[in-house]
Amino acid sequence: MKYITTVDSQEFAIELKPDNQIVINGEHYTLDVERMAESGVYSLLINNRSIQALVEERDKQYEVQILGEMYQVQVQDERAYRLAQARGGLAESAGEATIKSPMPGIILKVLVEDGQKVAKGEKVIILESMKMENELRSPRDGVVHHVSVSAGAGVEKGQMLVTIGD
Amino acid sequence: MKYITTVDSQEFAIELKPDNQIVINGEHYTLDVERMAESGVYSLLINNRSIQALVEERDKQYEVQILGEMYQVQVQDERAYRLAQARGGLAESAGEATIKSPMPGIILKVLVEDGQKVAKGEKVIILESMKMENELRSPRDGVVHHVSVSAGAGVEKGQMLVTIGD
Amino acid sequence: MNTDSLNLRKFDKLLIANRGEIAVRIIRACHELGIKTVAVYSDADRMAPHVRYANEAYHIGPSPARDSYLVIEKLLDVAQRSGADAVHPGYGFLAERSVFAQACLDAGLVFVGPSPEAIRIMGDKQMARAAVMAAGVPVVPGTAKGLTDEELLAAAPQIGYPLLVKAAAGGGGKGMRPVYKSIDLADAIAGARREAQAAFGDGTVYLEKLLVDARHIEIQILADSYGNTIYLGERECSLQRRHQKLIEECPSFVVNEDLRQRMGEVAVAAAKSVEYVNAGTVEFLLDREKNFYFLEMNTRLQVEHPVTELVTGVDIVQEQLRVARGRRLRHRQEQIQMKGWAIECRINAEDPYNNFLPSTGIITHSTLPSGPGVRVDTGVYPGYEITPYYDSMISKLICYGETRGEAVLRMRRALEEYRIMGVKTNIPFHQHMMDSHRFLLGQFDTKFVEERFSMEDRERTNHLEAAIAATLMAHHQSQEASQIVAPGARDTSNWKWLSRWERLQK
Amino acid sequence: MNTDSLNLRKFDKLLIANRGEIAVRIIRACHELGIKTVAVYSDADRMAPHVRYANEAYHIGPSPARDSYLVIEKLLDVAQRSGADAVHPGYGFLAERSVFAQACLDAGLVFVGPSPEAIRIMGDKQMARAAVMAAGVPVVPGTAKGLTDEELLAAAPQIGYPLLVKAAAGGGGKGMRPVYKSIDLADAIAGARREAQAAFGDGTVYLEKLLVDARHIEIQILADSYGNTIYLGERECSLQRRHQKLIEECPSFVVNEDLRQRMGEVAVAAAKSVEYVNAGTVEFLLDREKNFYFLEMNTRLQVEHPVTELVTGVDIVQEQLRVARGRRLRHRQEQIQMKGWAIECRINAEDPYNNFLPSTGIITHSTLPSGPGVRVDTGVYPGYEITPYYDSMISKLICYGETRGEAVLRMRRALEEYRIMGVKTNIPFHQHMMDSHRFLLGQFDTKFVEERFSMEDRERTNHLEAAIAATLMAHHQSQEASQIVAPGARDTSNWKWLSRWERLQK
Repeated sequence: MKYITTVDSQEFAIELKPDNQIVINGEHYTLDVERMAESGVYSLLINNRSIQALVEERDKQYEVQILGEMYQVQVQDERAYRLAQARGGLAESAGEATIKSPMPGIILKVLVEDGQKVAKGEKVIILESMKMENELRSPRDGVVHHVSVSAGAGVEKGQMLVTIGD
Repeated sequence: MKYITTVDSQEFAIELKPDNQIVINGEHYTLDVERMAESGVYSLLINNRSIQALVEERDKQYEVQILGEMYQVQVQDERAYRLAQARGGLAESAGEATIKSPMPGIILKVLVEDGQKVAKGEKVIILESMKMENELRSPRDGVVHHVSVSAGAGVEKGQMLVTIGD
Repeated sequence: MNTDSLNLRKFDKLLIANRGEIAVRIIRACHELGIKTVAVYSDADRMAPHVRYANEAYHIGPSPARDSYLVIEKLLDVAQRSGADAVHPGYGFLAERSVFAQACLDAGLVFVGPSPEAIRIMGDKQMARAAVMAAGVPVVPGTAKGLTDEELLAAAPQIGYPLLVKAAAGGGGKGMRPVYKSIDLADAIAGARREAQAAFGDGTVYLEKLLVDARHIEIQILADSYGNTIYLGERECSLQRRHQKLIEECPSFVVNEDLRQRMGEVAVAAAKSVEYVNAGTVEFLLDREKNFYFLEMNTRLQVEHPVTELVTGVDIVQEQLRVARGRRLRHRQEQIQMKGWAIECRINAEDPYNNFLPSTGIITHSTLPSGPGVRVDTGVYPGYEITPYYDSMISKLICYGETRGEAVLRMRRALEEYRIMGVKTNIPFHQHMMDSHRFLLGQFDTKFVEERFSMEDRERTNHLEAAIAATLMAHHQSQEASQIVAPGARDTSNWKWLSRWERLQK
Repeated sequence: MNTDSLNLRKFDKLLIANRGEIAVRIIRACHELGIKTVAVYSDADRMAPHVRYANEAYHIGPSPARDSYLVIEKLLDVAQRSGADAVHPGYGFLAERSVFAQACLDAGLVFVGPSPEAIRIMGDKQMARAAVMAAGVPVVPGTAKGLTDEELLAAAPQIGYPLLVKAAAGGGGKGMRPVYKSIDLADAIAGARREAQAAFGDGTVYLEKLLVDARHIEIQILADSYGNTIYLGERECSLQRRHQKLIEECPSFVVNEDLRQRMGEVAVAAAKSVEYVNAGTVEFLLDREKNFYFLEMNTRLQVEHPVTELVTGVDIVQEQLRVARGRRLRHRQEQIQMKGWAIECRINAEDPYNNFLPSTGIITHSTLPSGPGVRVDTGVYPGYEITPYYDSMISKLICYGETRGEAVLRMRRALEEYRIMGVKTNIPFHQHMMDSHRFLLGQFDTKFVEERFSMEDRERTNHLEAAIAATLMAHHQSQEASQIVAPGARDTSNWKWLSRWERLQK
């Protein structure tokens, strides 16, 4: 079985073969894998190199923790990948990006307005929560399509705050 | 619902009542209980006294661990208890007691023979396992009905070794 | 000011007016001393470890702290119902509210902390300044409070620039403005007054010299009710972000024995200026020339007390309890020896790669590091939900070594072992700091994290391995889904399923 | 005997020829020192922590140790395939087999331990006795080995009764007979010869004075390859059952500074008699009059090394690795300071209420104690199966305090916090010991556990609470079973189900 797996912006073509063989971007490895019952702990021996990984599925992605670092991973089988490519790629959606509230809190400041141009990383909203002021930033370059909240509003986790498009 | 619950040789009549009330051997308590998902950890607040217990079911008994100590508990609902009483009681079975091997190992010595009288706590078998010599003792007073193994034999966990009856 | 004599007597049952790791810490000390413990909990905390570890536990209301942990009457009511005869406030919440200490005393309870009067004086920046100045403690040059705008503008040249405009009632950076040129001062005063008025209902501000490249060094003190006050060395707490400490050490890289003694003696003088009893911390700013200035005194147990415990061998919480029971300190100053080095990393639920945004959610997995030289103080567990009600600290990871180098290397090892899933944590931040050249050389000040440290130059190296692990899980899921159609072929072992994938592929 | 010079050089990758907690301990030290680690595993250990924590891992065969961990060729093969340039043997298995040390040297590997010659001498009781006697070390009065029955009978009166007949090749109490009267001696010699012949293929025996009320006190030593040898104080290991140590302390209740120094210097002399390099332990018997006698030298890391680490602050495993890399010891004797008190309880899978019968099974739940002064060294995890292949030790729980009393109270607290399900453990034994008057007063010797300590007088106090917890679980199960009939009514929350029982009852 072949998979196209994306970690950060790196793509890996991974093929699982018989007899503990795995081919990654054309390179062959011998892989021994065990999983601990119910805890999500994987022990990989990749050509005898030992890697312990915690894996959980969340929002159709996989969160993988290795040596303290968390990796966000997308896995597609070959067919799904080709279909997605034909539709214009996986990550580069032509649609709008949405900034949602990562936690319940109170909007302290809204720093943008409808129609305003924003750069990736630019501050958009200041949210007070957990006794802290938290800066929410634009995930992409673009234009503010819609601001759904105003300063002083209480918001729930996951509530849509601002949409940014082309 | 009423239960008769036995811990070691102590019997408790336990009745679960509405509104967090519980009656134990006629005494009323207020009980708040929570369980942790999947780990078997119970937090009891018995008249605000906090007790943490781990509970697992094993061989139709419950093993309960509290503050380092393990308790073996039998729970019967009232009806099952009356039926068992009518049949001659729960623990005091009239049948044979069986000494099984608690682990794989090798029989070093058999210290009894068929027909021999034994006292509760008397050594019956010496089993070598885990680099140790382990003494298996009679769980009751009685007479050896059958010795199923001899010195030098390898045995599996749970294998029947000796039966003791009246 | 002799409320102390009322405040000291043997007690056998202690109410802990707190939650989280510090409540657990206090319960452990109590159980080691044979003192019964009473926990309180809000709706969110029914299954919290402090509830499960205490001898008794009482519900005190909804999750927001203002409706539970901050309601003095509820706490006193629980003390009365449970028969507790003493109260430990922990840190945060009511720990530095003199009204709470007073209410405990009025209810006949021992308060494990200083007198209400000492809390009140040290809780007011201006009163605290006046008290310690009278005791000969150096303070950062600045003005009195309550001056008019005109008086402040007139006083500024004597202090010199850069300077800070600070709210008298302030905290957490609110109502604070740095000013680098005299021309900006009037605006800064006006802005700080507005902010202070909004945040604290009190627009009083004052001026203070802004120390450049300063370190935050604090002295742990212990005082009994017989006039004995000792210091337990210093803590280096310069690594902060938005005035939140992130990493603390004992001892400090820049404090030698002579400076330690001088700062220690000044800290003791500061404590004595308010007839301080119990554990406390005197915070100083230390400038490049090794001049130190009183910042404030925290009249309570400090989050970072464990680093001092590991290096001095003194159990500070047990000492607090002993002192509150009317005992004398177990140590004289000359018996306090510093040995080795300890570092504490605060593990928070926040994303270091995304501007340290707090991360809420349920902790699905937690494996603590262990082994030699590693201590973890935590109040969470698998199944615990990080809510917005309380702070985002998951635990304190403390590592000890014979030398600073050994402690750092051990901390790296422990950070690698620590496994938490369900929320993002700042573990990568700590790993990056432990790898940082400037941290290793001890070259940092209170501005280092915010101004000269970035996660962007961190190289993550296990993308390939992460890809493999996730792919195997995805593969397993799809195999399992297809096997539901033919359940007879299903693998019955929970353990071996993945090593079977190659057979499924044939 | 200058193989040492071959045996010392910088290495970067270490093979750990062991498993369990000690393999994890060594891996942690290596990672702290920047040394890459290679683990080996049998069938039973694929998921063991030492496999998951190491940088590389290699399968070496079936679960029985004789087919895996004891097969020298397999270990050397893994060293060669992995490019490891050093081997740490841990304790047990091949740690004290001079042929293994020699094989490592012959293969060009650094062996983290003493020379094969030192292992060989100290591994033979009679040769060891001769070597240390020549260095002026007091030994238990006794005969040479290889004497005839007649010679033994003739020598007995000089030694005096009671005495022990011991097998020259013995260990673990096999081939050992106490004799209290001369009339029993001939029989005892014959019996011991038979047993020794059967167990070790060697019927050689000798006589030794039997010390009454003796304590087992051992001295930790460290030696580098430049002739520097130091001692790190003593360990009290008298609490044993069937020659298995159960509880160890550092320091000992009965050793004062003068005795410590005398024993330490003798231990150093014993080590120097075989040009010892690396960490080692010299075991002594200490009688009531504070006379001490050499028992044996363990030429390896000891299970109970952590208590010494906590009290001296020295990381013994890191020192082993540094010394093996050809470095000098980091400490001179006068720099070693003992501070505080540490106690280790070995947590074993055995039933203290049923004659300490080993308990096999899968560990279904494990929560380690943590917080101040608590260290746990373990190699197990939830899902780990206690098999008959290896020993029954689950972990070592080590507690530190400023005083012995504080360490004991902390151990009680930690034992209460430790939660293991799936197998029975000896935690109640340790709890009972920590409560025991004689233990608290330090009044015990090597016979105390077997002869004067019983679990029968232990009172268990939580029957009522256990009954409630089990009843609630049973009730829930029956409710759940009945709800399967009406799944629409089923509770969807994993958390609140039990607090709902009262409604189900209405």
